[in-house]
Amino acid sequence: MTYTFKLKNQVYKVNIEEDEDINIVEIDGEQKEIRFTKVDSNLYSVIIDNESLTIGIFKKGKKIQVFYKGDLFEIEAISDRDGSKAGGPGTGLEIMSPMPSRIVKILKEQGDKVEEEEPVVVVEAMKMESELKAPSTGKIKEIKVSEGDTVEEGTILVTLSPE
Amino acid sequence: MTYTFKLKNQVYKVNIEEDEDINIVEIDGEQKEIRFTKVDSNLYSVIIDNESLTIGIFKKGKKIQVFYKGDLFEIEAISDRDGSKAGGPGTGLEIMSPMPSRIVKILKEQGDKVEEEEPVVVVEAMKMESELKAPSTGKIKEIKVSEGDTVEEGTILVTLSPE
Amino acid sequence: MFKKILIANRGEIAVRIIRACKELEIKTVAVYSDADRNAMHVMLADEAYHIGPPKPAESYLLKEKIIEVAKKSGAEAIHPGFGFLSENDSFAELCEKEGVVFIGPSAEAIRLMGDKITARKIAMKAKVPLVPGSDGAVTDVEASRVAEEIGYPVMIKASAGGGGKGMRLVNSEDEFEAALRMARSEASSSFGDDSVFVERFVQKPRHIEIQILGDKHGNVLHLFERECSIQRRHQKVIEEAPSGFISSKTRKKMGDVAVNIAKAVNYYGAGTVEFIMDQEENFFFLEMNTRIQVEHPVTEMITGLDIVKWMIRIADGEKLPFKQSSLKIKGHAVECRVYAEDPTMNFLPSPGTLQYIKAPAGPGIRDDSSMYSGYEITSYYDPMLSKLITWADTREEAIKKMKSALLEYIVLGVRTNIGFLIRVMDDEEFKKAEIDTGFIERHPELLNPQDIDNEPALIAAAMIMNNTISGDESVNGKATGSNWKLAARKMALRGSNEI
Amino acid sequence: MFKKILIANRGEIAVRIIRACKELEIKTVAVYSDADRNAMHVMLADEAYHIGPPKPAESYLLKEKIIEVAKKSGAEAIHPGFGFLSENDSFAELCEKEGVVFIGPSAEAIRLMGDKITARKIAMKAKVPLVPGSDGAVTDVEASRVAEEIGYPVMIKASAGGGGKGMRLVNSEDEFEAALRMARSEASSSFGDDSVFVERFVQKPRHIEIQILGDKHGNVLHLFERECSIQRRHQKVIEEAPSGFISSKTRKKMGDVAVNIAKAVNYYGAGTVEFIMDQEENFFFLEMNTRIQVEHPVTEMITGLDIVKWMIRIADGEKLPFKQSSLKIKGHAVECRVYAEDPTMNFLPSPGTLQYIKAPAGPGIRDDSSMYSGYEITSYYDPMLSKLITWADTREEAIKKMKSALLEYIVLGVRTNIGFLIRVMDDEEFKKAEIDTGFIERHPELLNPQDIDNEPALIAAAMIMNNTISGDESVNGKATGSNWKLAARKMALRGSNEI
Repeated sequence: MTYTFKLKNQVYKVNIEEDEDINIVEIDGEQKEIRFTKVDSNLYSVIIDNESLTIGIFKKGKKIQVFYKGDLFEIEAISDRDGSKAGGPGTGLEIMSPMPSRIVKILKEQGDKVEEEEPVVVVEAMKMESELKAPSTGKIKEIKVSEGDTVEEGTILVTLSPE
Repeated sequence: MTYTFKLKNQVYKVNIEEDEDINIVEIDGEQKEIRFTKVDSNLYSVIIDNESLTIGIFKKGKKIQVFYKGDLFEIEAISDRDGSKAGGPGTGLEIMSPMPSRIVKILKEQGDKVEEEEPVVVVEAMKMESELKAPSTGKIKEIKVSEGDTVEEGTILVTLSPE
Repeated sequence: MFKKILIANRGEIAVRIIRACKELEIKTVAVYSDADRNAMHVMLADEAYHIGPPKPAESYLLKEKIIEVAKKSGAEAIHPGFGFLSENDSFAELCEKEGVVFIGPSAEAIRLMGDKITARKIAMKAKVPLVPGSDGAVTDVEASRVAEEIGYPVMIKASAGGGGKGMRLVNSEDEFEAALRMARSEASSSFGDDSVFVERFVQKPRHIEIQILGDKHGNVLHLFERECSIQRRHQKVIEEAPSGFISSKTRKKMGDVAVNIAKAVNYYGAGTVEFIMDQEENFFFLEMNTRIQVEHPVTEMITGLDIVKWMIRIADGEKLPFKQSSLKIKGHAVECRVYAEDPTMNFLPSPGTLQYIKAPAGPGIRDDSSMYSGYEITSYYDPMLSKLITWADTREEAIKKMKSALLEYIVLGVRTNIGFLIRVMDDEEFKKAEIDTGFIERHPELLNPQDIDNEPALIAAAMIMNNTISGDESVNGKATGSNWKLAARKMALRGSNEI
Repeated sequence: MFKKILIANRGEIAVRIIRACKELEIKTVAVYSDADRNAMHVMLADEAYHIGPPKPAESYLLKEKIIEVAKKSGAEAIHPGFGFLSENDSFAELCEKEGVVFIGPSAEAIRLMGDKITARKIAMKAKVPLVPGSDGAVTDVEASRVAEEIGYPVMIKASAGGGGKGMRLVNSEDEFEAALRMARSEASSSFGDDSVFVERFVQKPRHIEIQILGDKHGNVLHLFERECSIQRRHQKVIEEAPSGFISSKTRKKMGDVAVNIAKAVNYYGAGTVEFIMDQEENFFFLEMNTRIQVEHPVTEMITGLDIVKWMIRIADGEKLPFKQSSLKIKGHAVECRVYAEDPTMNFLPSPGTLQYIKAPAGPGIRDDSSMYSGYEITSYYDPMLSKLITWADTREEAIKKMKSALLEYIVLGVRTNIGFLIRVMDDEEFKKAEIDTGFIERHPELLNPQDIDNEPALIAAAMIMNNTISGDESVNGKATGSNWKLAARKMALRGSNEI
């Protein structure tokens, strides 16, 4: 079975075959033998050829998070249809709350022009204030929150329209 | 609700009432307020009046194991009927395997007289040999295993009849 | 010696203090908010009292309530840790009035050093070099004028501030107004006081500080320096002792000066005199922290002294039994603050439930933490997961040990800065101690590296898609974390358990 | 320096060695048996190779196979740890023949010291006092005669022995025959050699040993003594450095003598010369262990040296850069071996799955372990859960710290000796260092105390009966341990993964 993944805006194809007692993975044209065993709910000891790694794995819908050696990798599984059109949601024309936070100040109004990297919203979380900036140059299309609101991670605060 | 427990051959009565937000326990005629919260599957943070303890709790049938401050307590819950006759199974007239082990040598034969603390069986576990001794003076009633056998924890190896 | 001490704090520092007390055979009393019923400081203390809702202002900052618990429980002294009430002179005063020993300096010393402007005056009197800047709190107009005078870049700082809150670096005039507004706003929400001052920004500055220990008999010693130049958002991330940069001559000079400042306010207990240093080893007084500091462990590792235990002994009236000349530096120690935060998103905090956490261990490794598998990092408090400290004979070995230890650290359920810290340990400039407070900004590649080995991640993803392994058990509620949530929900349903 | 090392061991010592290699930037190769696929040494190593079924004779003792893996993986050296092949001279020889460096002394030194009778002769030549006894291995009849001659109590010891196996104390003639039979039987099954010898049993003996470090250039140093008098079943349970008993004069004498023995066999690497000592500080040579020892951490804590790293450097040909006179003792360290065993049942091993394990941490605490929640302690290998080590300025503080740390240790799923260890730390004789190898037998109340606070246990039991809390989730397969079992079962179904 071959899967297509997106990781940091790069697309990869990985083929995996379950053999009798091990898995064979083909990646970048190279074959690897995979042995694994479970350590805890989402934690596995994985031996790739003979390289040993301890890997944390989470699946949330089409998103897969993998942790090892101190880093978290976020991978999107894309079906072949998705693969052809690429991109998908998250067009870069919105400002999202990166974590649960409180809206301290909204610096722009609907219709205002903004430059890429220009601050648009000030949020507070864990006693720190942070400026959320415009991801690209454009116009403020809609402001979906008010000052003082408390928002969840991933809430879309402001949408932009391209110039 | 009042429960009767046996711990190290002593019998205790404990009354527990669930109040709105805390539990009230009466033990030795003294009332205590209990607050608890779960930390992991079998691990609880318990505050008794204001004394804080981290307690591991396991239930295996009528046996309850409780761990704190480095020690494991084994408690038997006895219903009132059990309570009156006391004792129950495990009359002290048998030699059990305390852990998974291999029978190295059986030192007695059926019908032999044995003194309390006299070695009856030699077992090996984790590369250590240990002598299992007669719990009381008596006669060997039945030998249920043979040399070389591998046995589980709790297997009855030898039964005795009282003198 | 005290028989019982109340710890007016939470998190790893509360755990650290409880451990010190246990080793001194002193009973410990914890206090906790609704959010902390499951916290490790509650589990480790001998007694625990609920004091209010999660917000600090309604629990950990309630002076009267905390003193009431101390009296009720029979605690003879209160250790405030850091943050919360640790530098609150009126709390220290209230303790004294109520007959409970405050484990820290006098209310007077806290007051004098707590106001940055007064502290500057004391330093000036003690002939300690100061960074040029405004002579105290300023109005918006004055601030702008002073900034012009001393020349950009300038720093705006909250008068009542600390820990980087209400602090802003301004590179040019056109950024000044916005920065001033945000600094005042943060200062106001963090400290209830929006006054700020302005001072010159030292180029490529190092942050070097001296640990002080004084007793109630007039003896003040220093335990050498710590270098804390690796910072993000003006907060220390990596600290070490000794500094890999300064000469022993500078070390002595800084130590003497720090002792002088401390003596000027009749200081006792543990304290830290912070300096900013340029690349020519010129140093300027920044402030004095009149409490135990997050990064105290590195000093403990190189001196063999237990600073928290000494704070307690000093509060009990004990004399320091050693002299400055008998203190020696042995080896080198590095501390990394492991945070639940996302380095790729400018270190944004990443709250959540720790599904799995496994700290490194072994020779020369110290993990000061209050975390466990199943614990929830809430957004109420600081998202620090652990202070990981390594000690070795040399700086080079301590850094290698730190890298190795970080590679062993497993944290699942939240984002962390572990990968970033590993890359710092591998950085050539860091290894050569060529660091300053702009280090992280200068090295964006450490936050979001491009040349990272992602093959295992893709293989793991393929295995999960193939249902060879299952990665979503947490969703089914089987994981520890979810069990915890269940318990928490049950707690909530049962209502809080106020004293 | 080596680029890659194979660790021919498992458990905490394999983890300890892997950590040392990582800090030296050496790649590590683990080997594992079927029972150890989940073991921490496999997870931490850079590479891992399967070598056979659980039984040591079919995996960890396979000399040729292990050397084959070393060559295949490109490892230039093998660290044998302790136990298994660590004191096997033919393995050391085979390594040399195959061009792989054996991290340890020469095969010759292992052979000379490995046979207790030869070792006694070497010691005699080096003018080291010896315990009176049989002049080598004896027949049953000779053994009985020698015992009569030197007088009861006597010790029967396996010639090829170590670690208490094949060792029996005999108090009187009528016990002798049974003890001899069991000693021979254990010796035979443990070492494949049933020869034994007999020697006088020293009354109230202390076990004191000297750590040796020698390089390949003829330099041999000692790193002072360890006292390991607290033993059960002739195995060390609690060790400390320095001894709380001996004078510095005796320390020097023992150190000199130990260095002499080591020099007599051109010793290099780490080794330990073990002595038995009576209560008047007279000491007699016991044996030399030609490998790293379980209790090496206490010596590391008081000297600041990393013995495992030095073993590797020495094997690589490095010269020891310090002199005897530059080595100093700093502070005091205590080690407790935390076992999965039942002190109330004469320390019977208690295998099982660790449902939850949480080690203590903080200043001065070192936990050398290879355990984690969900790991299964099998009956194939030693049931040690952890070596817990504390360091402090004084013996008194180190003991208090140990007690406090042990109280923090949570282990669910198996029985442990933690409660027992806590009570030893509280024992008045232990605190005064009035100890000998009969300490545990003399203190049955530490194994099964009567005055213990059982009220919380009864309260917990009532809560469980009342269904206020649930104590049987492990049965429902929700706990970590059970998840692990599931995985293990799946593994077993898939068959083993041989190389």
